[in-house]
Amino acid sequence: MSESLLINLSIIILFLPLAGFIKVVLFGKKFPKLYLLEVAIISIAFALSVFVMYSKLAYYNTKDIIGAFTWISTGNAPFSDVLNIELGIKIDNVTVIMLFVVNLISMLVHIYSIEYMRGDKRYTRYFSYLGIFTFSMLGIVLTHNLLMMYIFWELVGLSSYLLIGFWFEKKSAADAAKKAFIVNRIGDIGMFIGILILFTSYKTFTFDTIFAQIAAGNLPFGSSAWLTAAGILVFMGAVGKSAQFPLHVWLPDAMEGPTPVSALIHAATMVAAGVYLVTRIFVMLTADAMLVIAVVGAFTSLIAATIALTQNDIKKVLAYSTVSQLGYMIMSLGVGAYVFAFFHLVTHAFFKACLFLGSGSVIHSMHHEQDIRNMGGLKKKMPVTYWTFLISTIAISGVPLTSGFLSKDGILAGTLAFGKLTGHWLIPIIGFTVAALTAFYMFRLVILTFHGEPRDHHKFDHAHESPLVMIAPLAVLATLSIFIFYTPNPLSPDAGWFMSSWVKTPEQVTPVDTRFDFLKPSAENIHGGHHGEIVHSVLYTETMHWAHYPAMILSLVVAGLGILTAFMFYQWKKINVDKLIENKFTNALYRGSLNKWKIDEAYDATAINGTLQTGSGLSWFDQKIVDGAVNGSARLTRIVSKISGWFDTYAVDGFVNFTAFFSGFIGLSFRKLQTGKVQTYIVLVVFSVIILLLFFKPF
Amino acid sequence: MPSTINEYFQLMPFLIIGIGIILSVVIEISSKSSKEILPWFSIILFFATALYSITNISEHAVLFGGMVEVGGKPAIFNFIFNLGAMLVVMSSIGYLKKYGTYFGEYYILIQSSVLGMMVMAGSKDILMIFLGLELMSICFYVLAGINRNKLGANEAAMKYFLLGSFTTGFIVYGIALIYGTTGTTSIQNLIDNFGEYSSNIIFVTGLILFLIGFSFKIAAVPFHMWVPDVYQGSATTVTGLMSTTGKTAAFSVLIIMLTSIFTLNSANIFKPYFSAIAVLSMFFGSIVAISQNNLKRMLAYSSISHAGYMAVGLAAANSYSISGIIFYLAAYAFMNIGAFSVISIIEGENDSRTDINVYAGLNSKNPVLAAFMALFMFALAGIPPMAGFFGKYYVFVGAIESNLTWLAILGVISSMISVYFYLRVIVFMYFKDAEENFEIEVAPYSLSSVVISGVLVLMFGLFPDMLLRLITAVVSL
Amino acid sequence: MKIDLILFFLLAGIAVVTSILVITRRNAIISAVFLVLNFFALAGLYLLLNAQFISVVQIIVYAGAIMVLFLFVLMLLRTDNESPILSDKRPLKYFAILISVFVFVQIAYLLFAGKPSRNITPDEAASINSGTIQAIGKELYTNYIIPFEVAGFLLLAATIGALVLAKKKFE
Amino acid sequence: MSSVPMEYYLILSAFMFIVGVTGVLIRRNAIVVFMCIELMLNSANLSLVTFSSYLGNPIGQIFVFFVMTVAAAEAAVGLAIIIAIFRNKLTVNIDEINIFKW
Repeated sequence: MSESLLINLSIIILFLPLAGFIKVVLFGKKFPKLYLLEVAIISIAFALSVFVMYSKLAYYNTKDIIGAFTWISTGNAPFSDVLNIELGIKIDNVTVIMLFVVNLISMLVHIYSIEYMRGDKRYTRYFSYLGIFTFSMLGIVLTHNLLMMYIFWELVGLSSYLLIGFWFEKKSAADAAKKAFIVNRIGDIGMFIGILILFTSYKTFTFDTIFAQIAAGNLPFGSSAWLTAAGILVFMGAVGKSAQFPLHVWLPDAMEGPTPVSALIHAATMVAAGVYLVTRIFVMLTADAMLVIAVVGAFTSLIAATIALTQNDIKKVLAYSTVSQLGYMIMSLGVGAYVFAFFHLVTHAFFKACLFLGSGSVIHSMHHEQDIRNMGGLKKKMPVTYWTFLISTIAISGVPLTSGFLSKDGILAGTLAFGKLTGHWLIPIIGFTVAALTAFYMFRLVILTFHGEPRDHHKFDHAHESPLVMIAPLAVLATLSIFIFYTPNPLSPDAGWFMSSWVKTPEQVTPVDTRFDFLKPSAENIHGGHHGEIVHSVLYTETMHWAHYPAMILSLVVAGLGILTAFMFYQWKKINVDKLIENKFTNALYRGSLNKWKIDEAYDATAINGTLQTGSGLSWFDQKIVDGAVNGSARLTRIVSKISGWFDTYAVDGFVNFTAFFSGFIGLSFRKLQTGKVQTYIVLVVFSVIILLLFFKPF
Repeated sequence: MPSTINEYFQLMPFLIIGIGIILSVVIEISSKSSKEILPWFSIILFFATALYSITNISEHAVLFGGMVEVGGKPAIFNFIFNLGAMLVVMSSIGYLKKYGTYFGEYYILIQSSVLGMMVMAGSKDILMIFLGLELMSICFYVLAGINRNKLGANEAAMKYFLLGSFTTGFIVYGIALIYGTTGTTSIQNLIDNFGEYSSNIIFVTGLILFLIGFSFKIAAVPFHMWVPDVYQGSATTVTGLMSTTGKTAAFSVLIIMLTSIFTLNSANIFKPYFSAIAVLSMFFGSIVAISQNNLKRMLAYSSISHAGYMAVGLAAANSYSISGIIFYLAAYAFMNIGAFSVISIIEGENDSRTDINVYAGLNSKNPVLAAFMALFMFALAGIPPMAGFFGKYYVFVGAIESNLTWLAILGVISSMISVYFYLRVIVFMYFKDAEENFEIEVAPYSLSSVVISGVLVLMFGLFPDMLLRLITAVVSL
Repeated sequence: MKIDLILFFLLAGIAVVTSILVITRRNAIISAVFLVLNFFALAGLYLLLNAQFISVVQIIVYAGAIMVLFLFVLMLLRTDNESPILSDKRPLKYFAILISVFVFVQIAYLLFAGKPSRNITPDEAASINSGTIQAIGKELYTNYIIPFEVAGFLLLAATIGALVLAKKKFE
Repeated sequence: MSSVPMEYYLILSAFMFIVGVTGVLIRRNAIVVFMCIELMLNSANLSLVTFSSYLGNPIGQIFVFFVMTVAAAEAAVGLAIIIAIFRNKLTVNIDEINIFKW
């Protein structure tokens, strides 16, 4: 069991799905049964990842294994620094656990899809897309540097584009894919700039080297503000991928993809990539950056939870619930509860995958009906789906004896401690509110779907339990939502192996004055304990202890309240929902929530419309201003009035319309000169000569 | 200084092409089947020269009394020119029949233009630059209009010719002013005494006029006007050659003339100039390309914006950004030639089928072509790990190194805009149903040109160090 | 006033007048003839500048060969007289003239401000020596042998190009 | 030669250059436009010869020699292009040659 074996195995795990992808792409048409090979390959990758995880945790528990080689070396380059770019993989405990989670869920989704996608005309291609997607995600998990992270990041974006738009004949699916890709690119700009800041300062992409440099007091451009900026900019990538406000809009739309894809993308992989990225850069986040992250996460979780309350599409509810839970994790990282964030990432991956696959099972048996208002009473028809769905719902609601309770409780305790230490009480308040909302809307979903009387008898009569290949993954995932896999004590994760020995908060590298000081080891426990083991101040540890029980009790209370309300509303019908929303105030809230607070519409009105107007503005210039400048001043006046009219119509709301105006301006100045006549071209050249000569002469 | 026979042997790349041209003329005159022989002959010539150049990169020497330079930077440029021309010739074999100009002179003109480029890249004297430029340009004028029965080709040739010779006037006038203040046309003298000269306004004006001429050749805004018209009107393979190797040659001259600046011996007085044309070209090219429906015209605007990214490197003007430009040029050459090869395969007779809606549903018609086109589009958009990404990356890092962070940021923004129209092609190929039915005849040579370009693009993207190591080793010679 | 100053002004006057006539005559053939005159005036100026070889080449190559080619093509195509030059696209043309004048002012200012003659001490003997056929020929076939070869390829390419464009039979 | 200041020649050259530029900008006949380009080249030649003569070295004159070579080559190709376009369109008016735009 040598380290190099682990490295090699990880590389094999990484490339196995890619090999499957290539085979299917090349030979898929000739051998339609090849998808079985893809399933087999991913199962092998899973088996290997179990082995790697076991060996790592058992034999190298405290050691990070790094395998790297120099990819680009500018050797004897004549500029000041020698540049070496390394590629490589880093295997620490977080990596192997993620490896396990990603491979497990990917494998289950593969198996599940065999039945779910049967009969699709691009059946084998679907499996090849799953393969390339898994490959990209494993790349993100394994990389030890920002460059590979960025490359695989883009690959994930690309392959998610293919998967979300898999049914591209549907316009909505193609649009959703495009939206996901473009929205993600917006986040990636920030990430790219952040990486560039770090790279120009440290001449390397490798995480550990960067962190070591920061720890040595070497800040980017000598200022902690730049470090904050770099942290926030890289975090922007996570905002895109993990669907945080304001870039969360792509995720609900992405439900247009096949349901197993939603399970894969939105439970364990793509969206988790953002959280994973933040855990990777966690140690270099300054206090300001962390506060930004916490606020973004909290706000996202709140806004998504409120939207989820009223959605009627089964997948939309789950989508907003995902956004909300991701906000939770991000918030948790922001308040410094690193371990619980990662813990929640793992537990959430299992129960959310189970929920998505369960909803897929329902949709499948209901012949692609997704509206929960047309469901009901499915409990009898689909017992396995129901029970697994229920267990996962209990888990996500944070009821004791489930994994969700453990991780959620930890996060809430973290926010409570954060509130006490910094005075930002709003964050724990949001945390508990969201916990209550989550319990409510998840039980609303369960009750409307499975309980009560069937509301669409025609579809209900055809409903049936799904075949074994679909319910077996559900059972596995539901089982993994039980506390016993994580800790022997169902009320406290602290005693469990996950918390006590597998994942530990890494030690911060940022300078003391840029950090929440309670997260740094204070003087007394550096002397008392072993340096490197204890990473928090005594104050923080004590506060966490203080927060533990209040958080647990409070979370139990709010979860109970949420569940109770859900039952009151939908099961026992004690409160009439329709009556409730007739009230003017509640109706406004209801409409707002149902319409997702009009965020999409706002983007449509600004960003998308602006871009469209750019295009039409340009074509307008084509048609109207061909000989504009040459035909005298009357024409010019008209143009000016048209421009000002155009300006009034389109260029008033916000930044993106400014871009439209700007490109329109360029169109006015240059594009009209592209008249096809040589002499106008030459006039421009000579005019430029004048400008240049004026500029360069010391007159 | 008498030249020895040894010096002639060191001129091997020039000799191969030069003797090749003469032999080609002989073949063309004497053989009836010259149009079958000449493409293969050209491919062999170009391949031999490319191979010779890249293997003799370390044999750096200045020959004939400071007239020609071999090895070093010129060797890398020769590699790009010859390999690019080889790929263009490969894709021409099938294309010319469709285009109606199936004759041997075409290949002789391509050889001559490559000789011109090599002279430009290897010149150590302004006179050589001038002659190389004219040799290249005259061949391009003819190649643009080689099918004289097509009005579009006529127009492209005439516009290119009038604007090209107009800027030649500027270049000569600029050279006259440079000569008047320095008393010589030697570039080495220029490099050594640049700081002293750059306080002389007549010298600066001369250099400005000279730079304007070459800004025209690299297709930078505001000297870009000829580009869309000429690229659209010329034969597709010729456009592939002009837009890649022609641009590379013009950049090689700019790099030679400004050597003194980027080796940091003298202040970068042209930083504002190059920053301005960089910003203008990047944004103008990207924005106008969005509204284009003809693929050749779209790639013309894309070529303008790429000139802008490369000009960022000239504005930065340190060794890092210059190696970045050279890398970028190599990457750009192969991805653009690849894209134009695909276009030349799809294109029908009489210049038909160059609009973007022809590409709808290409994936179902010919998945291999669609996959390669997607690869080239991703590479042009600068999405990692394709070669285009590293080109931009090195240039931008060079800009940051020279405290031009704002320029790098604008570059990143502009490349984000440009993703839109490259992605549009991919969307058409993969997510739209075919509008018209037509048979795609894929000539095997054209396809091999596409495949080789694709492999090179991927290789430069995955292992940029291979090429970059060569470039950084010679960039300050 | 010395004789060469008088000669200069005479030839310069011819050059200025003929160059303006080239761009203002509506008949292209008349323009071409004035251009030939202009080239003759330039040849005279070259002689004044002790550039005997270039002066002769100017007459033989430029005025004799290139301009004859122009006239030949003009007569072959028999294009109509242009309508008065400023009759259409007037704003553009006024603008063009304006910016041309502006560029001229700039260059003239530059020449006066930069005073290139400041750094140059004329040497009559060296000047006479450097303009002879002997001096230029020697340079051309020793130091400038490579450019000379390149020029050969240039002419070859131009010949082939002109043949392709004007003569080649298309199937 | 020495009694004529060098700047006189240079101003004359600049003037002819600008006249050439103006001609290129305002004339419609492609052949005349091309003739104006020749005028520009000639004025640049005048500058080169002036500098060469006053500096007393032959480089400028050698340059002029090559510029003439290039001009001849350009004339051959350019006139061939113009003839080709005339055959198809029966005009050499450059304003009418604009099928490609925007």
